[in-house]
Amino acid sequence: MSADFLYGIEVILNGLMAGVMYALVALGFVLIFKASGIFNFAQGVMALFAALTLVGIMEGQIPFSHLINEIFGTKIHNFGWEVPALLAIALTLLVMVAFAWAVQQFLFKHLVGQEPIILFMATIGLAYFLEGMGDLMWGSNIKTLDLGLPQGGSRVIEELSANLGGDDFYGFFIDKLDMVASVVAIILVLALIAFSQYTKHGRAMRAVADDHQAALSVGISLNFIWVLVWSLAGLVALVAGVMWGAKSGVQFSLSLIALKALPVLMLGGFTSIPGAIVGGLIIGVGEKLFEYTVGPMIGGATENWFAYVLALLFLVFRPQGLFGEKIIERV
Amino acid sequence: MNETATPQMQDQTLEDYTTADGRKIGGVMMDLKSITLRFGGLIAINDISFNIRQGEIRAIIGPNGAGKSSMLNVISGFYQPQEGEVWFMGKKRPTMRPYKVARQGIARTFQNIALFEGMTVLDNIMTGRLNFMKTGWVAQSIWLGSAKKEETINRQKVEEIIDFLEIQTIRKTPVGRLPYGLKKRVELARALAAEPNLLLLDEPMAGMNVEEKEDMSRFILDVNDEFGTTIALIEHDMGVVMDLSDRVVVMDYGKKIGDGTPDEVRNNQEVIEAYLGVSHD
Amino acid sequence: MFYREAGDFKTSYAADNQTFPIAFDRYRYWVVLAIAFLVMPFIINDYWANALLIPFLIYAIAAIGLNILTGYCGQVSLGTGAFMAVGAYSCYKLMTAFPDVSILIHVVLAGGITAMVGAAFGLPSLRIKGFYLAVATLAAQFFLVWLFNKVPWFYNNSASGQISAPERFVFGVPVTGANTDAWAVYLVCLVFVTGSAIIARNMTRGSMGRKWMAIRDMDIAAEIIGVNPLRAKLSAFAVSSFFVGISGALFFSVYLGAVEVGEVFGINKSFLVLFMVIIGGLGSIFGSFAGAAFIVCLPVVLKLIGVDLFGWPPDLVAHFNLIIVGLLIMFFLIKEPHGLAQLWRVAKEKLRLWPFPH
Amino acid sequence: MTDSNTAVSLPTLLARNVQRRAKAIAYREKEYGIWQTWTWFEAQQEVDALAKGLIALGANRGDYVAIIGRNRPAMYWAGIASQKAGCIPVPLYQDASAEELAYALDHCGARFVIAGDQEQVDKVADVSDELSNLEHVIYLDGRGLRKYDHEQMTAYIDVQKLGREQGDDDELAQRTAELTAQSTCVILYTSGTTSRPKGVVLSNHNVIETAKNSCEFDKLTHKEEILAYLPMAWVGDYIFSMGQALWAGFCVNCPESPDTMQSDLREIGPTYFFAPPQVFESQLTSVMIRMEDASKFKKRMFDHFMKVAKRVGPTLLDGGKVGFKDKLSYQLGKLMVYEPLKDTLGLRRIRVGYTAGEAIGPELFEFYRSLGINLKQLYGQTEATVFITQQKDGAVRADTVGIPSPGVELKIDDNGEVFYRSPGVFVEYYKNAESTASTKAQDGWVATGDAGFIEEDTGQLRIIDRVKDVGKMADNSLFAPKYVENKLKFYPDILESVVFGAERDKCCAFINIDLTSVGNWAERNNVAYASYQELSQHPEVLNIIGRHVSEVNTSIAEDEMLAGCQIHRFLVLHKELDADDGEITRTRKVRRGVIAEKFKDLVDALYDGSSSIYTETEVTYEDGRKGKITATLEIRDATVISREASAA
Repeated sequence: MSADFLYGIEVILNGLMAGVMYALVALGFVLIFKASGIFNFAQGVMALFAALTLVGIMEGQIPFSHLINEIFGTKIHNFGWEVPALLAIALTLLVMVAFAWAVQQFLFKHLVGQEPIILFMATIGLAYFLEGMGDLMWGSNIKTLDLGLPQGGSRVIEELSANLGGDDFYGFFIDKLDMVASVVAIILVLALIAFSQYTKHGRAMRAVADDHQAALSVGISLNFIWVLVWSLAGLVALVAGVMWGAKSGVQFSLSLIALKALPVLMLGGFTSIPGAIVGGLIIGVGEKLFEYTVGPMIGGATENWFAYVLALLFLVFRPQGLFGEKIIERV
Repeated sequence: MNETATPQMQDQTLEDYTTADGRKIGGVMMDLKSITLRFGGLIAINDISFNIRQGEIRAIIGPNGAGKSSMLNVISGFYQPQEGEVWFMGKKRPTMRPYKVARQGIARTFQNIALFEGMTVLDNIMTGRLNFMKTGWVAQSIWLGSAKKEETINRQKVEEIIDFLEIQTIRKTPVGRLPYGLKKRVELARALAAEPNLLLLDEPMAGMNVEEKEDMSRFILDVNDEFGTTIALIEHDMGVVMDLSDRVVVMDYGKKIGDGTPDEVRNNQEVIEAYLGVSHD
Repeated sequence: MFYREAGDFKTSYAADNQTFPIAFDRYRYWVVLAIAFLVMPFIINDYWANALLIPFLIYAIAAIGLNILTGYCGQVSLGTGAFMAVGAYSCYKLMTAFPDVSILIHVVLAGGITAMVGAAFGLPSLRIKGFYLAVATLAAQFFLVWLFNKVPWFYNNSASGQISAPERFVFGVPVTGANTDAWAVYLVCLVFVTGSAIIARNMTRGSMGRKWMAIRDMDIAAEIIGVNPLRAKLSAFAVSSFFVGISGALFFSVYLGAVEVGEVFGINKSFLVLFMVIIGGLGSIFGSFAGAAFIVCLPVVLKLIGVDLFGWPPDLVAHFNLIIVGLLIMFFLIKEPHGLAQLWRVAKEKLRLWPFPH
Repeated sequence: MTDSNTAVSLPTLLARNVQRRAKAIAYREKEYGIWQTWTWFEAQQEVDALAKGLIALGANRGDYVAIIGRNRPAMYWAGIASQKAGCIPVPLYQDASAEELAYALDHCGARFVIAGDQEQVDKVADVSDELSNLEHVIYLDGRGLRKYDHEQMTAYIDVQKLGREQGDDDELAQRTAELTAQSTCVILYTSGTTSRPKGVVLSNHNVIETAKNSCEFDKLTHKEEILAYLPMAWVGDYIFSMGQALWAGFCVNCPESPDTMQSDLREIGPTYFFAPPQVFESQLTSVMIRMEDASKFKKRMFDHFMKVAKRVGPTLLDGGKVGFKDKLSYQLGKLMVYEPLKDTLGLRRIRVGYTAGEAIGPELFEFYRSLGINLKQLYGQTEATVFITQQKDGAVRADTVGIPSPGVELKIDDNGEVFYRSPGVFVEYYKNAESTASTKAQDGWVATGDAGFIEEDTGQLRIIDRVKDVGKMADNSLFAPKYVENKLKFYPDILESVVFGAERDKCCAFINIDLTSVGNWAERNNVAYASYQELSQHPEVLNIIGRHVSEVNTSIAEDEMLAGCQIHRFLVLHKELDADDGEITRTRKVRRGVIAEKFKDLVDALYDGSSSIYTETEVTYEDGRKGKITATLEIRDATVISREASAA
């Protein structure tokens, strides 16, 4: 096999891994959108916020320490302890549940029945708020997140695959972290599917997604379900935040992964979990391949826009997305 | 079917006549031939043919889900039937988008009021005049000469309709604030503003009280009488339909089960069964 | 309370249809214009011009542009930043290619070029609706910014990858470059903002505006009454982008002077203008001004309070800025989805009915 | 310079106005959303076209032309055009029933009817078989008339077209020139509280002299704006919108429809305004109701400034002096309340405002005056071409009706009845020499039928009541029912009241609640009711009315002369008094006799001490059908201030 071809395979593999991450973020969107019709633009910032909180808790940072220092003239920064990773994750999850409740209580409860576009813009506001809040609580400097996950390229795969090609080929370079992330993401997806299929609340969640009125009439509390899906979205955000944060540090750019998830959704359809996964993979592979093949000719960095243009072109021909149903318009 | 064939329709032989109350009914204006409309596996309209004559009030009735609204949607070009032909003004109508159908002189109202909620009554009715407003964007952007003049001319027309439908007091009210009955009237005004040859009314009296229904019936008759507009309407209230219309088409489960004058339809066995709920075997 | 309308009756449709049908509003409008043109240039100073007035005027044009698309035609766009960039780069290319032509003409032409680009990116709007479209406009945002970064022709192969405005004059007074006076820049922006507002008002009051609003309120019904949806939407994209392009051109040429595209015209700029439109009020020209004023003033006020009064570090204040903007957006969407313009309308209505409550 | 000596007829006045101010606005009408305007020149073109059309249709000198419809410029032109064509215009009440119309049309023998719309045409068509003289109907609004038999019907514009195309200019000029000051200008049918309507014949001299005098009295110029909304058949509207408008040359504005009168009033903002007390009353009621929903702050502010206004407003308006602090308060109130309030009501620009027709409640009168509106009273009659007395600026009081108008002589006879003689005194009652003779003496003195006296120090006339209505009670004390009724009607909750007590030992009253006001109260207090009748008998409503009656008693008791008129017992009627049932006139005057007759059982119950009464009443519905309603009415006692107590 030629080296070019094999490098191409490597690109595809890496694309698949990236795609899994996209799918993970997109999943958070789908969960909320299905249950409440809200297109949650803040999903990315939620991931950032979750990662910041996790790091803060682990390092024993005092929240709002900057602000407190400025107001009271103190110089406090740390509690002086460190929290073990698992406990910190549990605490962060609690924070995300509390956040989910607050969002429902103070924001969307007052926006029931509004147009989708209004809800969408509200989440943009939410994103700004959360971004400012995260910075205010934990400071805006770049933080490293060390959960002890394996890092660096996988030797095993590199050596095993080196024999596939000729002298020019040194084996596939695949980041161990990406592999872990993919596994975690796949587990999470399976868990979510299991949750929605086999638990009482999961079924209630699906009922709400199908028909609000009917769900109400059989005694499901919409409020509870919405807090639940926002909490789940918080969980997904936390996982995404941890993975991306571990890879490239916890910083503002993390919130931009949300923007990456958008074309995934357009491709996969806003309401379909399989759609989110397939869409994520297509985008992941597509943008890596495009960058590998066409990128060098037009100056590179095409990942910035490729996903969008692909989604845009796709939508023009199939407005309902890959898995969406054909819309019959009525008057 | 042969598109180039001369419009030799059986109905062309129908003679013009004058109704008891002095309205002139002319030849066929719209001819629907073997229309079939499907949504996936569902057949909404099954091989239906009927025509609408110049100047008449034509009613389409039938139980819920009979396909009446779909029929109106076919006429207004919103749905494209899979089979059949639509002939309008003696010409076969090719597949065209709804806005082009509108420009041919077909206006309509909607079962669930489709007004522009963010605009005033006046602006809503003015939208009915859009096809008469041709000023280019340059003239509009500086609002001189033709744009201003055009606005005034069309406003005059709209004001006549406002006067006709007696909605002067709500002229500048945002439609969102209006009660249901008035919204229906504003919607009729918007359709009238387009000066249509054929006016389609989808349940113009649904949800109205007796007084509002009387008003609306009077307006429909007045429109037909004063402007000579041909009207096709869907309505559930049998009394109203029988009073208003010259001819009635009865639909049930996507099929035509009756067609004729109100008296003929009233005595049609199949129609009686459909309305009395006798099972379809 | 201040309105006196008895005897203020209309005898023609032109009078009935004018922008300010109430005499009191009309006088106020002329007073504001007179102050803006005849008083402000004499009392303006560099700090206020650069911190408040000029960004306010330029953002107001952008907000008017986005308001036409989103507020009047109902098509949400997240690509405003990129369209501003198109305006800025067009202006730069024109300025360097035709140094003898007036900068004012270049700005208008830059708007025209942006209009064409905007219309091209508006094409998908026929098939894509709602926030699908909003997301699709992100394609424009990212693609265009990438394009201006990667293709050297756009920045005349300059080493820094930036574009910087050469010195240009209007009636012999420098308005771009290093030696500008605040009042001159201010007047240039004021002329454009006034013109934009008048043109926008004219377009939205006539058949074009009604088509847009019909599409916004109920696109299916609009098509059935005879509105060609593609033409209506594309015209909205074009007109909207025209104003956004002018705003971008001014932002670059007379305000900043030098621009790095990713930094100045990134996605955050798109959001900023969107916020102005939401807070100011969708579907209102006045709202565009109010929203621009609000968003421009907020950080300045916060800085005054936070940095100058409390002595906090600027980054802390910046965090508060984010939080407050976010909260305000949510607050407005909950309490008054039609923004400051609606508050203004309600207040005016109250004053007109005074002392009655309704 | 043309004056009343050469201006012999309304058409000559029109010609004069065209000559003086051809391009000034003469008429406006709100139609199609804007105020359509006509200059004097254009108005004359319209009038001439119609006049020529009438002649072409066969109108002869001396023919009667009935005009029925709401106030529209074209209808006013119809009046002038009829005169130009040598005919006599007869405006009739548009809300008259077909029978009432038939009587008037038959009585004057109209050959032509100019009708406003389908409704009027239908009424005329209904009775046309009985009218041998009627030949042609001309209609203004053709809506719904397309299918009518047009053999004897023509559209107004078609008549004008006929006139423009085939009209004989010379003939028209000839006929117009034949008009003299003594020729008949108009015949106006009085509404007739007691008997059949009488046709009052007014000459050109009557109308023009009166218009001239009254314009000079109030310095009315061509710059005034008036809103023509009162019935065209009423003499007041004829004088204001025809006589004075043509004399002074000011603009007549016609509302879009009766429903939009209030908003049209606001748009026009007239400078010269007339309204009967009922209009002011219902406006005040709506002000009070609207203020009920205001925020606490606003309501307190409103109440505060209204108090200030009540204290100093009238004084300021009459040019009196008040303290600096009060002056300041009033100025502040002007900014905060009075001016905006007047503006919203459309009364801000009023320079001269009049009320007449009936005595106005003093509180009601003062309310408007205290806002700074120059509202005055006048006293008049159809037979006098309106003006008998009127109030001069700065000498305005609620309880008088002013000094004799220019050219009017007054005298009071032994019974207290007021007589007058003036240039406006009518020519005769048409085809009714008997009534003419009993009303108008040979020497020109006319009996008003009202009792009153002239105050010695001010020279102002004070009207007590109709001569036949001012009675004596059993103990010979004065009984002035209208005085008491007006006091009651000042309460927004009370729409109408009828007081009984002539030749009896005490007074009792019927009350009509005001559905708008009481309904609003019910809504605010969550009181459910299914009908007018149920609401009217609600115990809480009766309590409220009872309190009002007691307050009125307290106020009456202050005047020793009238203390006997206090209301001892009252009931709230289960139906609104209605002109269709003949209980009130079309101008909303109570027909006391009819009511006493019709509700005899109720009156008896008031006096026999029973606490409730079951009754059946015949009513006429809007469509003319008749029906019966039954009810059990509660009779309440009211608190009465005893004479000893008030004397003490």
